[in-house]
Amino acid sequence: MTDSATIAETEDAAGTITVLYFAWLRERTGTGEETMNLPRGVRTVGALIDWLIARGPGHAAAFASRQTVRCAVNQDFAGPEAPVGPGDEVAFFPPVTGG
Amino acid sequence: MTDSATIAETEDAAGTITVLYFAWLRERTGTGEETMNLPRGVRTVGALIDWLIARGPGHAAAFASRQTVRCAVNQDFAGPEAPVGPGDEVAFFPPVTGG
Amino acid sequence: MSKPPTIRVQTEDFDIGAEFAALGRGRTDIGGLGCFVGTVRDTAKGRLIVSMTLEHYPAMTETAMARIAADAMQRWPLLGCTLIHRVGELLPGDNIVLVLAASAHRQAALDAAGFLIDWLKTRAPFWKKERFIDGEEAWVQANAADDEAAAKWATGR
Amino acid sequence: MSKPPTIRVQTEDFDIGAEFAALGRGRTDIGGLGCFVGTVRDTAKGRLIVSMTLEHYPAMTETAMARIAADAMQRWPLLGCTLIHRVGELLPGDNIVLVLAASAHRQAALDAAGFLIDWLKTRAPFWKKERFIDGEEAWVQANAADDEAAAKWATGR
Repeated sequence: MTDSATIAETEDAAGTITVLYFAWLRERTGTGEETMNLPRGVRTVGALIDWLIARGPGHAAAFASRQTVRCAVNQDFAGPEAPVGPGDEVAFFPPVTGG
Repeated sequence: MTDSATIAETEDAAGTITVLYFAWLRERTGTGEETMNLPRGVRTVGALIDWLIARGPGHAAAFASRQTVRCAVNQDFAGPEAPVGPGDEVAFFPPVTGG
Repeated sequence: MSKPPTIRVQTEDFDIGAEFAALGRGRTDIGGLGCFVGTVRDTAKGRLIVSMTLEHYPAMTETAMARIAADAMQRWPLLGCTLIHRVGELLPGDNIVLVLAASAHRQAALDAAGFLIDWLKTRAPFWKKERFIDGEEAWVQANAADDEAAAKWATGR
Repeated sequence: MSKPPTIRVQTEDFDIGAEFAALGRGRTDIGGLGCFVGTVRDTAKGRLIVSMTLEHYPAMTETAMARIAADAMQRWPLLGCTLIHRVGELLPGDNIVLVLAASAHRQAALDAAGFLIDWLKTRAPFWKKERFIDGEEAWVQANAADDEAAAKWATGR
């Protein structure tokens, strides 16, 4: 009981994150936004991508070419080592092409 | 008679030139435009300036700082060696400052 | 003496003359305004385009644009600048983006305009999708030339 | 595909929005327009200016401007360009000059706009006279920075 109580606490403390997808990442995942509990053990953008790839073929296709995927955490560009924590908004998208 | 006839002929053949002044050259010479017989012996811009300086104190003041005077012959920028001939329009002005 | 930047993301067109007027209104300290306006071309890689759709990341866009503008104001002695980017569906010939920089000196105004468009192209979250005449659609790919253009400003930092 | 340049010398003001529209009208091959607008500043070397008078050499001006435009069209793949210069008496805040260059590519449009204004400043027969608040008047002196700015385009020739 002590073990499972600890796990439950950890999951609660982890809270939720919002993940956004733009351009062809939105098309491949089939969603523009999903809210999820911060997966256990995920503390960085890179770890989050690993976890998302395992969700299904759409997500796997979206992240198939990881070096062409860009990320922003809380609306700030972020690399794979950037921390991800409870309440964060994490966005994935291709290199920008405006202007 | 042969000599003076030759001189008269030369002067006729020389024809007239129009000399224009802009900006502070216009103000110093006191005129924007003068038409004159092409002075005998004057075949270049530099020689024309020498001749104009001798016309009076206004012209001398206009050309006092020769390296800051620019010239155009028939609306084309021209240096002191550029030829001047009958019918030419010769303009003198300071370095341009538009834009 | 410098105004806060004007930053807008909008679906409707912008009025170029009005933006120049707004930036210069009531001022006599401006010596020059540099401007770039980007428009939709009718071809990409030899294929005819019938429309272009611009997507963006709303929560991030204006922050990213404000940061680019602030960076320009810090690098050059600007008296003001304007960044307007359209989103949604656009047609060939339509305006996409306007950048405008005002300074006492022309070189600063022109350099800042070049900087603003180079950084907008590489640091603001917009994505273009082109629809071709055969009905096919494709996301525009970022190109190395844009990255190089942006990188030249980074070295001067 | 490129239009002949639009060249004008005029006493009245120009309409910036209308000039952009005129250059882009009916075209879908333009990707970007680079523009510079020069305006009258209220100070020169720390002294207050009440007005500026622009003199020019009418018979030569449009020819010189046409040559500068033709040179720009030859150096960059421009689809069109516009050069408008005002003459006569202007007040602080007034527009003096507009250059506008259209191209399929933004760098060409921006570089050409920079070239056009640098060469207008050093190769077109205009002269400025400033009237200061104390009633004194002085012809603006050409400055070395303008010559250097113009010279950078000569080396790339």
